[in-house]
Amino acid sequence: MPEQLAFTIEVFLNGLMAGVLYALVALGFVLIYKASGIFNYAQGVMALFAAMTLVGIQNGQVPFSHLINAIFGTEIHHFGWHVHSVLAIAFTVVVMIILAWAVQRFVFRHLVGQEPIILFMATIGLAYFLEGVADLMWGSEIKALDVCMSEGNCLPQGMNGWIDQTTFDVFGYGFFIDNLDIVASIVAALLVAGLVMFAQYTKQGRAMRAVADDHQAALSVGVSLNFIWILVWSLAGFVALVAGIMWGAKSGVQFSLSLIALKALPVLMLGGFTSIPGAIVGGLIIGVGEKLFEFLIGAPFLGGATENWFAYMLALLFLVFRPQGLFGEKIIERV
Amino acid sequence: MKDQADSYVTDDGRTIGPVVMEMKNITLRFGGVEAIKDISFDIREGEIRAIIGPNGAGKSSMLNVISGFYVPQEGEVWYKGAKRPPMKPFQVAQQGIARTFQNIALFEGMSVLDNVMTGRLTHMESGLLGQSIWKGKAEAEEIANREVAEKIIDFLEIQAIRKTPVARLPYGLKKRVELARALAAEPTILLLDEPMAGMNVEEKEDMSRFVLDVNDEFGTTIALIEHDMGVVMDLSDRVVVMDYGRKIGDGTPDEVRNNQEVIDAYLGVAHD
Amino acid sequence: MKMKLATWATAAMMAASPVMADLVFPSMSYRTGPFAAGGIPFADGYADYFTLLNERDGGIGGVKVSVPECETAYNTEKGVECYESLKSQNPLVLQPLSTGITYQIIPKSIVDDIPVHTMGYGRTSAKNGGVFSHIFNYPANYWDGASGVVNYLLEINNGDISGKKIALVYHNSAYGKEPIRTLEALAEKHGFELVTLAVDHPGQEQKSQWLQIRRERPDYVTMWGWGIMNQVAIQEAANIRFPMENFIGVWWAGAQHDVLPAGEAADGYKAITFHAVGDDYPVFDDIQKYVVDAGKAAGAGDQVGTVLYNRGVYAAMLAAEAAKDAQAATGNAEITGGDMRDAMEKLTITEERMAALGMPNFGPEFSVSCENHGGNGLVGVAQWDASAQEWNLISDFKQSDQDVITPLIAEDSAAFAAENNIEPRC
Amino acid sequence: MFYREAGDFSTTYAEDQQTFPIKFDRYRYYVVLFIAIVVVPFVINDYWANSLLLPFLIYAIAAIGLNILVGYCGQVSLGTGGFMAVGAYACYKFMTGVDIWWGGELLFRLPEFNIFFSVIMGGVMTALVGVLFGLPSLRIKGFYLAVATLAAQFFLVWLFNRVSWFYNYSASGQINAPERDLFGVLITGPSTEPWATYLFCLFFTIVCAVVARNLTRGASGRKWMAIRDMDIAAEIIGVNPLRAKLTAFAVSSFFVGISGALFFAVYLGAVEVGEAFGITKSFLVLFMIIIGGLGSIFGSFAGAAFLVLLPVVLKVVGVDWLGWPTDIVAHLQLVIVGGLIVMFLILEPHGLAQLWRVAKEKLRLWPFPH
Repeated sequence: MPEQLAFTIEVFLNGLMAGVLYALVALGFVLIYKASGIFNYAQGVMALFAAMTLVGIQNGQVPFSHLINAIFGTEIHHFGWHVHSVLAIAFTVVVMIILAWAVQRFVFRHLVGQEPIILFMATIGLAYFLEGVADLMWGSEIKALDVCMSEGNCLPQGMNGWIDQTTFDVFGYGFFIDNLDIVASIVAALLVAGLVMFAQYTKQGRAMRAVADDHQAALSVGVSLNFIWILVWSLAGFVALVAGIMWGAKSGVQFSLSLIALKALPVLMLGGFTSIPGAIVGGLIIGVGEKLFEFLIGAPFLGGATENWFAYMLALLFLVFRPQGLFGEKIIERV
Repeated sequence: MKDQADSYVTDDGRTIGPVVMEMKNITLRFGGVEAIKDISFDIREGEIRAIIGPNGAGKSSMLNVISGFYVPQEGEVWYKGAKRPPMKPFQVAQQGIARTFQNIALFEGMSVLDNVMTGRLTHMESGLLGQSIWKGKAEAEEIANREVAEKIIDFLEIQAIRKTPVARLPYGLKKRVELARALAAEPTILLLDEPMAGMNVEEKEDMSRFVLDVNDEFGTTIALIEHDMGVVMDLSDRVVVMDYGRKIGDGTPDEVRNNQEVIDAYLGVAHD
Repeated sequence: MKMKLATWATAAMMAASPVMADLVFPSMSYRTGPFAAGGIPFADGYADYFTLLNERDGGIGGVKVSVPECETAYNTEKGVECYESLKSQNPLVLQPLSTGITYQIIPKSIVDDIPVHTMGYGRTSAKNGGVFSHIFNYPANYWDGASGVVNYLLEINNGDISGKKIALVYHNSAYGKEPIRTLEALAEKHGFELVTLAVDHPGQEQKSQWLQIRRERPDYVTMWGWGIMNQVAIQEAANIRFPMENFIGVWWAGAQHDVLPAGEAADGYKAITFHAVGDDYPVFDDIQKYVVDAGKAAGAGDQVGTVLYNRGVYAAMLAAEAAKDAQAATGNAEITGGDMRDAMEKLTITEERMAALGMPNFGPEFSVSCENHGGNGLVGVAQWDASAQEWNLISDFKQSDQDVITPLIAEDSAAFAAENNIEPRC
Repeated sequence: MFYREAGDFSTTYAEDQQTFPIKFDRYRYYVVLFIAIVVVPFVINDYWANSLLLPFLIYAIAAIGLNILVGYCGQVSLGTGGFMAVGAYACYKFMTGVDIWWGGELLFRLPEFNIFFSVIMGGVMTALVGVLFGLPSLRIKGFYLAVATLAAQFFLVWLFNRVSWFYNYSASGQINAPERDLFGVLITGPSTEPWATYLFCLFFTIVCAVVARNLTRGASGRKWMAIRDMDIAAEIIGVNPLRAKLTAFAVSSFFVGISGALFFAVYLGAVEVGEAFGITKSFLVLFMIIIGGLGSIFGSFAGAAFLVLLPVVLKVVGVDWLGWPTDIVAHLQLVIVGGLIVMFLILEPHGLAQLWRVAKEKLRLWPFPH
């Protein structure tokens, strides 16, 4: 196999894997947008918040310890225990559900009927708020994330080389795929499957779809909008937790984790704000597109670091020619 | 039928001019659905022309074709004796065609006065630079156009609410402000999309009076869509009747009233 | 609105005015924002050393030291606000800790007569004290760092790296681009091939860069990274199974928090440094005793002995020593920024002096002069031992290649002098 | 009784259409102007100028610019940081002499522009770039457009970081404002007097505010607002949507470019594009107009003042008075800013400007509530 081709394939595969991670973040956006028409910019910060909470609970940190120490002059930092990952994840899910309730109760209940752009700006405010709360709660230093389902059965921290070796034996050229990415892909697939099952086969899921379809109609058949909104925010919180774990395992948990929202936005533009398949396919396209562009054109000819803007440019160009997005139907305007 | 180029005088003494706009064999499709099927009719200068028909007959679509918002797949629009080339809605407006909307389309974030002033936009041409400086040409133009707008406001009796944000107005007044905005453009043809929909009898009477006065005082040609048959028959000089995208009748109110197909359509005789 | 503005600004002014005649060593820290992980230990170290001086020695020359802290969040505008509010407190030396803030302060500091110490960052050509009268960047700068990396590679390759391929992974910013010119010059001199790979801020996704490294198969990779970029890069290097011992980071990519998230995989990673690592120095015992145990530590006290904490301590030590010199030179216990500047320009750090402070061989020996504000450019290399969780110095402080660096510094400082009509003092 | 408009009648349309039709407002406006132009320059010092007034004035210009686009024309932009960068780099190139290259040869070098005209050119260049990135707005709407403007943000920052022509091939990639004067008074560089930089920025702020006011009360403003409120209806009554949107982008970008130029040349003196003009800047200016009030010139000032002052006030209260650690105060600041934004949107989606209007209504009736 010619070198260049082999490398291109490798970049393609890795782009797909990166795309899965983007899609994972985009998924949270879609869930909320579909059910409530809110474009939730805070999704990235929710991932940060979830990951920080997870690590904080794992390590037995005292929440708000810095603030408490500053006000009361005490010196408390840790409870001194260590919580198992599975339990910690369960606790974090509870925290995310409480957060969903609080967001609904204290913010969006008061904004019902406002224009979408106002709701969007409210989520930006929410993002700042949550970021500050997360920092106050758990401190802003970087934390290593180490999630283990059982003893010795942890999230991979690095590639074990098995794929590289096997493909080398078969093709005479080893393909590099990070096994964390493989785990992420499997988790993402399970997550999407779970969400679909939930939406299809449970009462709450059906209610959720009804709300997404038509608020008024859903209301008139007795679906509680408030409950559904808390439900989707909780689900989005859960998705954020999963995304936070995957990204956090890569880079440690700290401030910059919230910036993954910026990676999901072009995905959403491409896939549409309301389509789950759109988020996944859009994620893959963006992942592959930006990696291939950087690899084939960006780095050799433009000096590199083109990925950030290329993803947006790709989505922008796509939208100029197809404003309804990847899976949207053609919009007929009426007056 | 009179010749297209001729004028004639109606029974009540108004002069109806020659044909100013003519639709020739218009067909409009959305995907597989034919909203308008091969319709032709004309509008004469100074007349009140009504388009009626049951729900979904394609009346609003027809108005949208006239104002350039929908582009028909087949057919031609002739305006002032020339075939109209494909153009954008704002170009149609600049040619002197103004309209109101079935579901009020006022600019909710602006005051009544500003809304009416937007109707004058096609008559204002000072550049960005001039407007930035304000003093001089831009201000003079602003004041000249304000005077026109105020005249319309007086005419429609909405002086008292001119500084009120339109979002705060009741439905009937909104309809009137929308008419004011369209009139402010001093249009050649005024298109009214159900100007009396959702109004009570009193409001309808007011609105009918305004429509007639506009036609009378400014000599504006009016094409309107209306459901209320009584109103239509009283107001209009000629009527086009549409049903399921087809034209089933065209003529004076009396002619239309006696047209068998129209009666069937309104009484709901089954279609073949 | 204007009313309010005036009221609040007055309040700010009053709060910013000096309280008593201390020796003021402001700490422009960044405990928040994207680089907080690096800012916290440095700020702790800087503050703790001065606290130690106050607690153990009663200050410097009998005068208490105060360390007002101003949060910059690594943000230039906040840095300006800090500079303006600190300026009125008669600060002795400023450590802006961010390249952006440094550039902003450089011209102002001359006008306001406040010396600025940018240790291992900032404008490299400030080494030319003739042009940059108030800027000091001893003991080493980025170009020394780049040369230090190459020197180390020469050392382990028995002096010959021609034909080798070296990749530079850098933060796509002014900071990250600093070493490129030096490395290009060195590549010509030593005949190695240089490949540069930019990573956009924040650097969470570096797949394509590391796939390129996989394709290019460089012999060595060096990194000018900062923030989360470091952790991801080390992780990705491990992923493509790039040998860690051939991966050398700059001194801002060589702290505990950079390598810890990668776990075992980071074992063997190297980073250059201009000061010692580890906590095996008498001064840390004193800090533990007088500061941490006394509950006076700036942070949680858990950072003592980490790389960036040490850097903070080292910076504080250099500042304190210059202050002592200034007191000796003026015969006055209370000194001004101008006195401090003169003393910094004559500062000499010797082995004995460091040993006397309980910090034997903590950094390189150097002396400052009007021509040379940057020290001798001695750079060492440290290596991460993942199992023991500690950094070890594996190559002692060695002289960087001044033949290459000096003309580059002359060129860049001449440009600044021309732009700002500065007549070189020496 | 503090605020009255009784007996205040307009007798001509010109009087009715002036910026402050009510006498009381007009006089207060003159008083504020008088204080700003005549009094402040005599009492100003470095801290006031560099920490509060310059950023306030400069952000006010940016906020006015963004408000024209978002508040008046309804096109949400998240590219403000990138556009400010265009202004800054254009200003830098013009003040140091633009060098034009072709095929590796230096064709010619423009003479160095005076700082005043360099700032203007910063605005002009930004307007051109703004129009370019405004083109997709014809087809892309709402959130999609907001996200699309991020393409401008990321691309522009990348471009200025990458192409060394923009920073005159300096080793560090930073741009530094050399010393420049206007009528012999230093405007840029380290040795400037606070009153000079203040007045220079104040001049631009006042001119920008007046121009923005003139545009928004006239035909252009109505076109923009029509597009904002209902773009389809606007087009049908004769507004050319492409032209209206592009003029909004052009005017908005012009202001943003001016503010970027001042931000670099007068306020900071040295910037690096990724740090100074990153996406956080885009959000910051957006917050200013949300908190201040969308579609209000006064709101732009109020929002800018609020977000410039808030961190300083919090710092003074938290660090200097309460003695809390700086990081906790910084985190609290995030919480407070975020909380305030949400609170404003819930209680008063039209921002400080609306609060001000309501307060005036109340004052007008005071002490009789009805």
